[in-house]
Amino acid sequence: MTAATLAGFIGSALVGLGLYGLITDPQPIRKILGFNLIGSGVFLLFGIVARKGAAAGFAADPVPQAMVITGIVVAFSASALAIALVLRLYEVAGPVSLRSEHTSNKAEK
Amino acid sequence: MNAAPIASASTAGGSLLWLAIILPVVGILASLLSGGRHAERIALLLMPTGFGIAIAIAIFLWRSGQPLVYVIGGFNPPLGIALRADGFSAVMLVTTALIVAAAGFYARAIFATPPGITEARAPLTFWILLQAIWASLNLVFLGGDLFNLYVAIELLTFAAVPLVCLDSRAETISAALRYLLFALCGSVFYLLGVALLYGAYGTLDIVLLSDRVSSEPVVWVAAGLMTAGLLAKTALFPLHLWLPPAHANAPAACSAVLSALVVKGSFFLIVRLWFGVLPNVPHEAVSFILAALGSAAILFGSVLALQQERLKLLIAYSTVAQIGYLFLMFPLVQGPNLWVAEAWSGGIMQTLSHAFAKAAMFLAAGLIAESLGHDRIRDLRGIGAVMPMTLFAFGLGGLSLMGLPPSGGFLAKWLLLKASIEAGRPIWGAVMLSGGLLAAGYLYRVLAPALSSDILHLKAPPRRSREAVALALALTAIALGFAPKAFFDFLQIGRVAVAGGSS
Amino acid sequence: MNVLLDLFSVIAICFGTFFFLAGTAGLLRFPDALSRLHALTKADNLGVGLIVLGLLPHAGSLLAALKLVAIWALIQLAGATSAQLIARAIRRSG
Amino acid sequence: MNALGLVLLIATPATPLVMLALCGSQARRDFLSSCLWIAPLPALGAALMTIGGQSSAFAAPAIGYTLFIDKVAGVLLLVVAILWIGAGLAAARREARDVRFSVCWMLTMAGSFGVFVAADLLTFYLLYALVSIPAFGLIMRNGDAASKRAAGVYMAFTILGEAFLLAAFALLAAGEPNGSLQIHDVIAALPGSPWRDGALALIIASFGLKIALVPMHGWMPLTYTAAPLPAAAALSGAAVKAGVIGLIRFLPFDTALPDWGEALAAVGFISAFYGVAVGITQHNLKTVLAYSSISQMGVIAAVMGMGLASAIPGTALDSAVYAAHHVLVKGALFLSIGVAAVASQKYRPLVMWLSAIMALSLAGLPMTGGWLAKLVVKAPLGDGIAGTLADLSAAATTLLMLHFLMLLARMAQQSPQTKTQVAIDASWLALAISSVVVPWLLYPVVVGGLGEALTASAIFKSLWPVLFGAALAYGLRPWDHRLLSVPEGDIINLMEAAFRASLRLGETFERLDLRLRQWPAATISLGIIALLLAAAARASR
Amino acid sequence: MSILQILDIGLAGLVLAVAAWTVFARDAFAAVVGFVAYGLLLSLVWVRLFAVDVALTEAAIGSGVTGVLLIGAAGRLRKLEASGGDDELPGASLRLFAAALCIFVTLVLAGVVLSLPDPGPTLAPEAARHLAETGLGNPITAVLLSYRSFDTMLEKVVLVLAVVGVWSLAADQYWGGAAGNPRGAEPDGTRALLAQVLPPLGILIGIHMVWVGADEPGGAFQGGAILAAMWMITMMAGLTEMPSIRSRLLRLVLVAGPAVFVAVGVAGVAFASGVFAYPTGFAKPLILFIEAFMTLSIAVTLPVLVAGPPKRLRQQ
Repeated sequence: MTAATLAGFIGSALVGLGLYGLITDPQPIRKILGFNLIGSGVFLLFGIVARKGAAAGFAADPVPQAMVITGIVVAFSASALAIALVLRLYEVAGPVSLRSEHTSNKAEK
Repeated sequence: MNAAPIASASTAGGSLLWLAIILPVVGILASLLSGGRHAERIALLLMPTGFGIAIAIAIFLWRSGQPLVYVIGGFNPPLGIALRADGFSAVMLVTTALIVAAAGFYARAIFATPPGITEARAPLTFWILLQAIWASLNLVFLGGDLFNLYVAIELLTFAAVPLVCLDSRAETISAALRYLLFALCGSVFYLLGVALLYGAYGTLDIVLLSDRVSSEPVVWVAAGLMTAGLLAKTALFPLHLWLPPAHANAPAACSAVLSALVVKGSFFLIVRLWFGVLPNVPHEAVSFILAALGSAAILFGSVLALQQERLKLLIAYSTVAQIGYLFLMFPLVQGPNLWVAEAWSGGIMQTLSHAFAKAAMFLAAGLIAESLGHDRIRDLRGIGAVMPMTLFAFGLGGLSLMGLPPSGGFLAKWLLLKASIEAGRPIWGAVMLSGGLLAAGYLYRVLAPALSSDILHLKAPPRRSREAVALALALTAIALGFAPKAFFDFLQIGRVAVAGGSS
Repeated sequence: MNVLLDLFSVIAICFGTFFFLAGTAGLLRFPDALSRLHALTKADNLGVGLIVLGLLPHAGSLLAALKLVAIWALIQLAGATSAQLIARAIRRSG
Repeated sequence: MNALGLVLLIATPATPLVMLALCGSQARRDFLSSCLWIAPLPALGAALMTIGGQSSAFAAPAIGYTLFIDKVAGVLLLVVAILWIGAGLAAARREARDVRFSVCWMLTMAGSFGVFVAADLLTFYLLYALVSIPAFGLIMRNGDAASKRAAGVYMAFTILGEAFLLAAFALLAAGEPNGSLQIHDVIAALPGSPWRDGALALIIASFGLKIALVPMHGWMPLTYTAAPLPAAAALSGAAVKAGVIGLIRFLPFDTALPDWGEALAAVGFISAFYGVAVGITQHNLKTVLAYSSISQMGVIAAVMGMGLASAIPGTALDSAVYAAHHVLVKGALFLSIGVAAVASQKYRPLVMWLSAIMALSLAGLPMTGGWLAKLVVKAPLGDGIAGTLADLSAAATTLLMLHFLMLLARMAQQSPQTKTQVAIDASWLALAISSVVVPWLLYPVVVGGLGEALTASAIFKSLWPVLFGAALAYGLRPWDHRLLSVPEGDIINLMEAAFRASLRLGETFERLDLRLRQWPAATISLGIIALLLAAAARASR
Repeated sequence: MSILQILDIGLAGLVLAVAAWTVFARDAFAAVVGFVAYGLLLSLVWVRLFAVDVALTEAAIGSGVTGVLLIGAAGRLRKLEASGGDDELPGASLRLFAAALCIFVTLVLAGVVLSLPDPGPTLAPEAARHLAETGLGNPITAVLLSYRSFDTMLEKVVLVLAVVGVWSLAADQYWGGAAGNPRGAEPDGTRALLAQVLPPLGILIGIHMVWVGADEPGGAFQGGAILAAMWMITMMAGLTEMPSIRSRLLRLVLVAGPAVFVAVGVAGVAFASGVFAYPTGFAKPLILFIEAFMTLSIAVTLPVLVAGPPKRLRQQ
């Protein structure tokens, strides 16, 4: 088993784990963690794709690696925005989870 | 499909493509840098310019009859990135430019920096994010590389989410958060698919991929993930959890852009995916699922629109329903059949007419809410007498949603209906018709009391120029109903024939 | 000469690893937070220091050697600061 | 085709719209009320030219909207235009003060003219929507609960009809191999089309809804009762004929389709008798007239059904002539209600006599316009069972019309001694007289000589249903008030109840939506959809 | 099985275990701490995939800066949540179903990933072929700043938008003010010492990383993240403060990266073969020029994002 194959398993498992957290965790910040887990799993898949593309004297295909770097920065920005939203929400409304939002439709009755 | 158009050479007019993207990007940077009132000025200044560019792209496209291509940095795909414009892109560019500009002019009243202050929060962010939506949509419509498009949809999300909660109420922030998290789920699914496609074929360029892909497991999984991710961002039923609160509670100008354009961005990519990247992969069953979900969306969204007590929520649920229509074109655009062009035109026409109609309706609803201080439907009796122009705009938009002539919505429905019959799949046509009935139902709930002769007092009458913006959008939706045949020929430019499915 | 340097490296790294192990054991087994902290900082300090020392002969260039030392110094700095901060937090929360 | 014909053809539907646009500004609102009766003039001109032998066609080059006018349309357009002028004059004084009313009036009028001259499917659909939907504003005019209810019911039926029609047109268009949308092309292709039956069913359903064939008739009594009199006149006389011209245009009379024809005839006759049966239980004059319309439209449907069953040549024109008679008479009768209500002692006999002539004209009293109309449709109906049923329906109509006249007389007697309003008087008088005269002028031009019809035996043959009906009315008199009292719109009440019950489904949907929009449910859906799509891509291989 | 493989498997187990911890930990704060550790372990995996650039980025941004952000947020939330939240777990059957779904997704993905061709299709030869044109030695930097520079420029715009988005969440009265310092506790000697000793070295390392990024692992992102960390440390120690969001300098630095990028890109129309193309022979200097500004922007953007919306009015 090569490191790449192993990384493929880790990546897939991370996606699964993150997805589970995203689905079941009621707190927004835990959902953000879940999203980041899935994200890193996806990046790992890019990583093994890069590794399998080793050629021309490079240990890994540089194009997917560059994409991962871009992706990490984007994921960070997303987390920052999400965190800012969560904190602001707590500030304005007190503790709120995404579950309790179903009342919002009829809030202005 | 053989001999895909040469992907790797910039065509005449190709420079316009990057210009269409860079221009609003420069606007964003300049707005943030100069701040304050300048942001508004920069945005309003760039809008006509951007519209001119969109029109120029359309003209070049019309003259050449071939997709426009621009290769960025001179590095041909697969290593580099290409931008491409076909008929669908071009009309979406023009539509985006128009609606963004309309929302901008409409929003001047709300998002003006108050006198005496050099800079205020909501105005600055609004004008920057409006340009950002515009930039990212242009990128979505022009991008020729799947990863580049990933960046585009992320940009779109980042621009759209804060617009939802500019008013800092708990419910809008909560809606924005839900929107962001779900949209992020969607993007990460999309990115997963991108990784798999790159791993299998070593390129992400749409045209190159379309030649290389074949129907094999990795493509199935990648396509499933990418489509599902984009569906989450399009809010197709049952993935619509974020849409009603976000669209209904955002400021009207933002709702208009979100409902009319932003959800269309990810829809556009689904179309790109199946008809641009995977035309050689048979997908009858996929189309069936998409259309079935679309049908469910029509039924669900419409019935729920009937249930709403607030005008903006009603319109938001109507968006849930109207998104469903977009997906009815999928099973009809299959194989080298005669009706394919019809269904394609119908699908695009639905996209365009819904964009204009829905933008008009949200803007009108915003005026109503501002003038009355609320948007409770049961308290709208007699609004027609005091705000006739606004209600007229709303009604015309509704006309198009119902699919009554003369309107773009009617033409779209007609084309799709005819195609569904010719394709021997009248079920999708029947769905469309019943959706029209339900739409009539929920619009009746608004229009009938609004037209009654009760006396209603306004807190403040709406500004005529803002009413005119809403009306102009509604009239555009109507004018689409008079589109000449040449327009439909234009939409076919660059359409790739889809394999299989010759019933 | 080379054999001697290699031997030196092996011994230094082994000791370094031992301190790490000891530190980890302390982290897991010590009864209260402050003593755990103590174990941890010792491990960082000595463990990393010895490993860096062991690696120095193999650095190849002066710049690389400097980098190794810099790494050790940085870890010292970070470890000391964080230990201080944690300890204070422990004291404050009682 | 000459230039004037062309201009008039375009002006027919365009004039009301253009005038409406011109009256857009506040300053010219006063002019709007005059437009109500000026706008039909080009239509009148176009109709006269056509009856005089001109037929014209027009195609808008870029956008594909096409118009044409032929004799069938000309006949109907002529009388419809006259009715709009008369009703417009009647409405101009009182109702037109409400701008919304005037706007809806003009729009409805434009559509009403347009459907007669539309040459292709899309144009027809557009104008058909125009004649149907803005009428909502006419029905709503009074603003009370009854008119709101009526308008709502009307809208529901109308939109349903629109949906049927769109489906029908899509089937028609799909059945035309060359992609033409011209009505005569698609109808020529219809008998051979694979979607023939579906198209026919939808055509009959949608236009049947418009002309209120049983059981899709419930909206009509409600609507005519709620609308102001001039509006009721225009709707019952003119707007309903959009359904008639629809059937005329879209049924393939050149091919014998016995099953479809007989089915349509059966529904038509059922409506003809059902309308009378419920009509005589009604005590509101407008409601009675509405039921009479249901009955009369049933007869027209029967005529067309018989024509379709055996491809009888000339059915289209015959039906048009029959319908043309109904246009003026029904319109004028509605206005009679208003006139009789305010007529002074001096005018009352005139009002009553004219009304009586018109009412019995509907029953086919010899020497009236209705008699001529019944003569015309003899050919399609034939002498068999259909002919007999037609005679019986004439008897039934007599019964209903006598019921109407009695109610009218009773009301005229009770009415206060106020002076007749001049406007309603003149317009009514003009309409009433033209309803008597116009058929006599039309008949020779459109159909031909009257020669054999004027024999004594022929006249007697047409007289007996009227006499029979009168006898029946006399016999039923003692039970006048003991007849079962049927609420207006009869089965509409059941439909409304069913509709309201179905609204409760909405709450179920709401609950389901709430559940689906929970975060875990939505994210699980996302995962499932991704897997499902992947599986579907595999299955499509 | 070689030692390396055993280590690999051990690492994999560790990564997954820590990942599972972040998902299943009871306490949100503990989960966040787990996530930071997870990020560091993940960068080891990246090293094992011979993707050192990514490993650096993951350690610096994916784990480091994101960690600061999340820990700060979790800490604040813990304080706020003392009153007790209304959060509850979904029902057991739903969780079971979700677990089954996630396992299935994992299996499908793993199956597909294993089926990917090995050696797979690659753009490495293409990238190598054009490397000389750019004058760079690090192919990843070449991809980021030359072949697919358009993506990178847009990603800079994403960062700018994130800043605008975060700022848009300010309370109206604080607009024009400044954000609180990250983990804004009262300054103390320890932190001050660290903040005085570390930054000179850190800045050196950051710049070094950008500079060598042209030819070796490193680059604007990694270097920028280190510079950002240095600034954050000084702020944590109370030595520097977040500037007012209306500060012209702050904004200039925020947009400098993308703006210079766009400017050089558009200049390519006049001086090179097209937009985002570099004139022959000038590629490397131009790339370094862009990277310099990008680094600066990143170094400022990351702390600004971590600090969140303005929360106080700052005395001018």
